[in-house]
Amino acid sequence: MTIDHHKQSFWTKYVFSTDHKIIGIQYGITSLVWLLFGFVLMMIMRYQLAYPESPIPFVGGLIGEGGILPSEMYNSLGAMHGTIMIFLGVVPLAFGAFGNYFVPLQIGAIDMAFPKLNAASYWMYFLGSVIMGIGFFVPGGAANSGWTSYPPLADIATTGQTVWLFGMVMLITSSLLGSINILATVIQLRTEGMTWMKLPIFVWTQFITAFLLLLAFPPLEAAGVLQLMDRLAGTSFFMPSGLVVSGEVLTNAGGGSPLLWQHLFWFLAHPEVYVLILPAFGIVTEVIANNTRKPIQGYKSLVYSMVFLGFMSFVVWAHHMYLTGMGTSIGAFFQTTTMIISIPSVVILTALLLSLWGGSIRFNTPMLFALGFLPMFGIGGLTGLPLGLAAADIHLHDTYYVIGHFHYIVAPGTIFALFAGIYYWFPKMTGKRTNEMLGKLHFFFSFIFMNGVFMPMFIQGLAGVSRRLWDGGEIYAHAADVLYLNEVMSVSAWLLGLSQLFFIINMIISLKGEKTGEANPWDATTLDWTDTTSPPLGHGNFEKVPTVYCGPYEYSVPGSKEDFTPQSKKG
Amino acid sequence: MDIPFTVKNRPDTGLYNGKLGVWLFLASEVMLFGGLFSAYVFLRTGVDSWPVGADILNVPLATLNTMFLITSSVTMVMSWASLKLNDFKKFKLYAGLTLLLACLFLVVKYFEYTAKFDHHLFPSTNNFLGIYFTMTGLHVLHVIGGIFVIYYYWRKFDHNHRTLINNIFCALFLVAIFTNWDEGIKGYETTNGLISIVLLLVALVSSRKEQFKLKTKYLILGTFFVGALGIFNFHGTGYYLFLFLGLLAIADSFIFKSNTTYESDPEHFTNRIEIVGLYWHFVDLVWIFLFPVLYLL
Amino acid sequence: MTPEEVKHHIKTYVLVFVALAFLTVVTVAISYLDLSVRPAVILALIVASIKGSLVACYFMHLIDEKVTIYWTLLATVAMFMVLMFVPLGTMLNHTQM
Amino acid sequence: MLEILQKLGLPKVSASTQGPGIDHTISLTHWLMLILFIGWGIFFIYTLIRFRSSNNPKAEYAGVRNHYSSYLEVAVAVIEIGLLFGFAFPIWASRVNDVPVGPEVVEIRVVGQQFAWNIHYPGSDGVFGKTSLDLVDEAENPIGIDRSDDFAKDDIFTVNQMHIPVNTPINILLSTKDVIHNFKLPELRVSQDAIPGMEIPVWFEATMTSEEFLKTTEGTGREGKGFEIACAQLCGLGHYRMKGFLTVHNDEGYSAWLQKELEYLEEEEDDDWGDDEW
Ligand code: HEA
Ligand code: HEA
Ligand code: CUA
Ligand SMILES: [Cu+2]
Repeated sequence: MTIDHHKQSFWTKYVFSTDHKIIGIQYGITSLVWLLFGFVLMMIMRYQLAYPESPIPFVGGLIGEGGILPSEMYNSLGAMHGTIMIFLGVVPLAFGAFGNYFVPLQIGAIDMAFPKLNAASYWMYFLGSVIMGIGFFVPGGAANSGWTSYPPLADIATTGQTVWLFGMVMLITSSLLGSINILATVIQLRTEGMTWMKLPIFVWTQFITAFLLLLAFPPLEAAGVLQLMDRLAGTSFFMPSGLVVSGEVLTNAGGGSPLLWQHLFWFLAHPEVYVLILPAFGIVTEVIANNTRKPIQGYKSLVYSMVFLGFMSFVVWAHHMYLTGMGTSIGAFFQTTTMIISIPSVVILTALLLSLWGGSIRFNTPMLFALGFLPMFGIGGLTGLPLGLAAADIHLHDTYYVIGHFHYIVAPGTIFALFAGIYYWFPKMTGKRTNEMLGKLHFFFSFIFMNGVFMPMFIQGLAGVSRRLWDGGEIYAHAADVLYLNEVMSVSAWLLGLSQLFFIINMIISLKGEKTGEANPWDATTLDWTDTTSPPLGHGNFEKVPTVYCGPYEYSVPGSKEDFTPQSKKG
Repeated sequence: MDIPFTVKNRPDTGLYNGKLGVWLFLASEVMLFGGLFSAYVFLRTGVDSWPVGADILNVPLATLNTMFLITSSVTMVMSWASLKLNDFKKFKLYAGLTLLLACLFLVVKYFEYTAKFDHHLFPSTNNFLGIYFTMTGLHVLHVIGGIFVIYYYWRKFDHNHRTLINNIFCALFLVAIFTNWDEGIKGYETTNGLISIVLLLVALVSSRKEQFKLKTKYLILGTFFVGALGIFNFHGTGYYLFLFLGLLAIADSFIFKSNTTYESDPEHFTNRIEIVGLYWHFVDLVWIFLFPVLYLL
Repeated sequence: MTPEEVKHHIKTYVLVFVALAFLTVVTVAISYLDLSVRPAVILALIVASIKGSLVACYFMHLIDEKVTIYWTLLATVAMFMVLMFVPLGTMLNHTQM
Repeated sequence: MLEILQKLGLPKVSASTQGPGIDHTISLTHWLMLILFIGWGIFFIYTLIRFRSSNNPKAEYAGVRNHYSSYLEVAVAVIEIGLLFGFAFPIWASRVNDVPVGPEVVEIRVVGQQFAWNIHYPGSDGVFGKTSLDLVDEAENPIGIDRSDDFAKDDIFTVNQMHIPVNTPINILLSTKDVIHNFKLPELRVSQDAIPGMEIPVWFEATMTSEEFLKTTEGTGREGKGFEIACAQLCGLGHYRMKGFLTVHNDEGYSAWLQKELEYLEEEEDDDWGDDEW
């Protein structure tokens, strides 16, 4: 045994650890807490939407006068919900936690390429998230210009926006360190025999995600610095001259352009949405292959599609900006690229669907979440198509249709995939099993209520109801016929919240439970299951670093005794 | 168990981890400065008139600065080559030159900035100056980062040098204090200043003696804090210099532990210098574009 | 790398340094010619690109680097170009005031 | 499909010349989406049932070996190309490029601000008068019309109330005083961001008067409420209440309204004069 056994204090072992597994768990816990927090913000907002201007139960006292949510606070909760869910919740969970924990295990590496950088990345994220949280306590409340922070609104917003910008700069730096680490790890530390085409799809998705983060995030960092300059040093990068805000003529020098921010922001934020979905594809692929007991259909086409998707995601960003007055030729360019990028998604989804054919499908909790992911992502992705056609987007832009579109992808999509991942890898991380009954209840209730929250959004969106409306559209006549849906959605959201209790309770009792001692409870093939114990050993991961002989999804190989052939098995 | 390929190249990629890592980092840096260049182009094409950099900025000084950076780049690569030839003395010489040139760059930049401020030219004056200060400011941060890193590798391992550095710091402290002497002379500030000076002198003397080494660092730290009390008295630029040097002294004494990589693993050390060099050349490269774009066009 | 090779490298470094210094003078000189904006920009960028390539190729040894790094940089350069020029495209195409 | 979408919420009225084209694009796209979803969905459910482990204990290594899925993927691509070239591009080009000019075109300046729509008509001379930042006065003159300018004398200015004639090309010159807003007429399928520092033309032609529209709303939740101007871009704490009203007149109605406004303007001037005298 070559594993380090030297004594470590609690602090170096669990807090300032450089072990990728501990860091992964740190990422996981922090991001789950933020996810829950982001969700709570939204449950508060949904109360105002369902029952405008009535006092909010339970938390009303925190909110202030009469417990009614004021409109500026609605805006700030909305902006923070978006920011928290994306930058503090899903990305750190999907990329920071799962990526950190399982990429080295799946490629047979003993740790990440740069363990210290890894810890730095987590602490940077932690600090950034604390800064984001501080935003709630500054005068004027947290950032309230939407997660998109469009100037000039964001330039003239309250102090919370400055805090938001500092938080973002920290988070971006953290992501950069994390992505460098994942890239270097995958390129340099693959074990013997682990060629590119033998990598599990999960590793591929993390790899491409890391590339997206590496190249797309820095321009937002630049934009963030420019906006900070606008706010703190009085520059006017995003402000033309001659603005009159509440009767006061602004005295800034002018000459800037609000569209510059939008370009730099969406240059990140479109690739970012693929950052949200690619790891989900990866997890779902692992779970589906494992539970159909057969290889994934079209491994190569999956890989190529994902690489292509990653590449294309850099040239579609202006589909968020059709209505900024875009001309025809550049409009045509972005519409075309947007349609092109939908094709690899179709290919990926089709490959996953076809993988089910001929399988021997086990419906356990992770599989249910993975299966739930497919049609939900389907709905979300398909509703992206009308948005991608500028002509249709004229009516749908910035309505609840858009909100419905992306929530179908990120909530019953990505979040389900993340749940699938948590249930699937829980035995790996803890050596214990989760409760199937509670897991299934969690799935079915979440599935129903997710649809209850998001399906009506398409209806409201088609009616032309704008997003980010404090009164849920009550003031507008064109919303009158669909207003009743606000209550439906809100009640679903709260029930969705309650359904999460199954998850939380499940986690608590399972963590308290006995270790099962099984290393490979799902009969899986990848190295994370077959060459390590559960939970994996401390620093070092493997008793003996494995060598890889076959592809990642060799299930039910004809002529072999067992229905799975581990990657490290000769033969 | 050690992580593989931290020193040796992985056979199929031909790279060690650090080198790949730094190139990935530089890729992200390209995009960071890319965002700013993109902003520059976007803003400039969006308006009718745009000042010519040369009318506002000081081209001769910037040319001098360009020369400093280019030279520092070549000394940097020479320092790495010296290590490859196992000539440690030469390494020290070249890396030291690099540091010196980088510091000169900062000094020139400092005068450029203050000259602008004196003429009431601020980032808020117009977008040209805004982008000028943002881009060069970010570049300066990169230079400072580079100085720290190079210094980190340059100063370790040699005890005599270490003491020398401490002495230089002390001397700089004195300069910092004397530049503010006229302001700090009155009332209790004087005591403050005097305590600093006494402490510094002790530090200066003691740092020459090996056995006082440990005490030196506490003394320097103490000086810093006493001096920091004087922040309220010191105004103007000398104060910032003072603060900066104080920070450096702390960093020098505490953060940077004595490192013996070169003795134990010269190859590892050489690799690290290669990585630092790559970063440093990149900083130079950015300047090569910033210079014409901001000053000449 | 053998000592011979390193020595050879050092010669190149010195040459590159001379070229860089020379080109710096050239850029500054060009700027005093008072060309109109377009040729001035093009010339200045050409010179800067040459200088940049010299630094990248020789000081940073890109001239004989490994494929992994070439691929990384290729992707980066592609995205950099997109970032530089596509926003410009949308703006020139925007219905202006 | 259009009917289904209208049942679902899409406003039944599409009261401008571009409206039906946009609706058509939306409904065709939804056909594509529905077919894909149902097709894939049926396959999905069928597979799940047929290949459940209790029914099919031994998985098949080889999986699907035909290429139908590739053909389907190509088909999706082809349909998308069709949507692009057949609908999205031409509609977009017409919206952006075919800005109408000529004497019959009604030009209106719309200036967004937190949280109202300022509407500025050139008046009978058809030329917008000067505006100036110095004259901006939130209560009296939000966009700073310079009444001393000859062209400005007859300019009509309203807040949150827009009047237009039916079946006439309208060209809105859209700008904003402060932050980004979005000028949206949901029933006319018109929507455009107002970007600070830019004046963007938005053109359309209403095909239905407010009166006709009100008839269609009878018996629905919005009975008695006419066309609206919505703000569809977050613009601050009052974003939700930034609402204007649009009245589409027939020709006589429009002229009558114009006439009334001009008279009102003159009266007001008299008033002003009187005030000064007093
Ligand atoms: C993970 C997140 C994610 C993903 C993957 C996508 C994917 C896509 N998005 Fe989305 N999008 C967002 C997140 C995402 N988006 C967000 C957050 C916003 C709003 C931001 C804001 O303004 O705040 C947004 C907004 C947005 C807009 C701007 C709308 C507007 O503001 O007016 C547009 C326009 O083109 C668009 C298009 C698309 C397209 C064409 C895809 C395509 O890639 C989708 C391709 C997928 C498919 C075509 C599905 C294939 C399905 C099948 C084959 C059927 C399967 C069926 C069964 C299994 C039964 N999106
Ligand atoms: C990843 C991104 C993400 C996710 C997952 C979600 C999830 C949800 N979102 Fe959000 N949303 C956004 C990103 C996201 N959202 C963005 C970007 C915006 C736009 C903001 C803007 O306008 O600027 C937005 C806006 C937005 C709006 C529109 C507000 C408006 O325009 O006024 C609404 C309205 O209902 C909404 C609702 C919800 C709901 C009900 C969920 C639910 O699905 C939430 C479900 C959550 C969970 C299921 C989490 C469960 C976690 C746990 C149970 C953890 C347990 C913890 C431990 C064990 C420690 N969201
Ligand atoms: Cu104006 Cu929203
Ligand atoms: Cu997008």
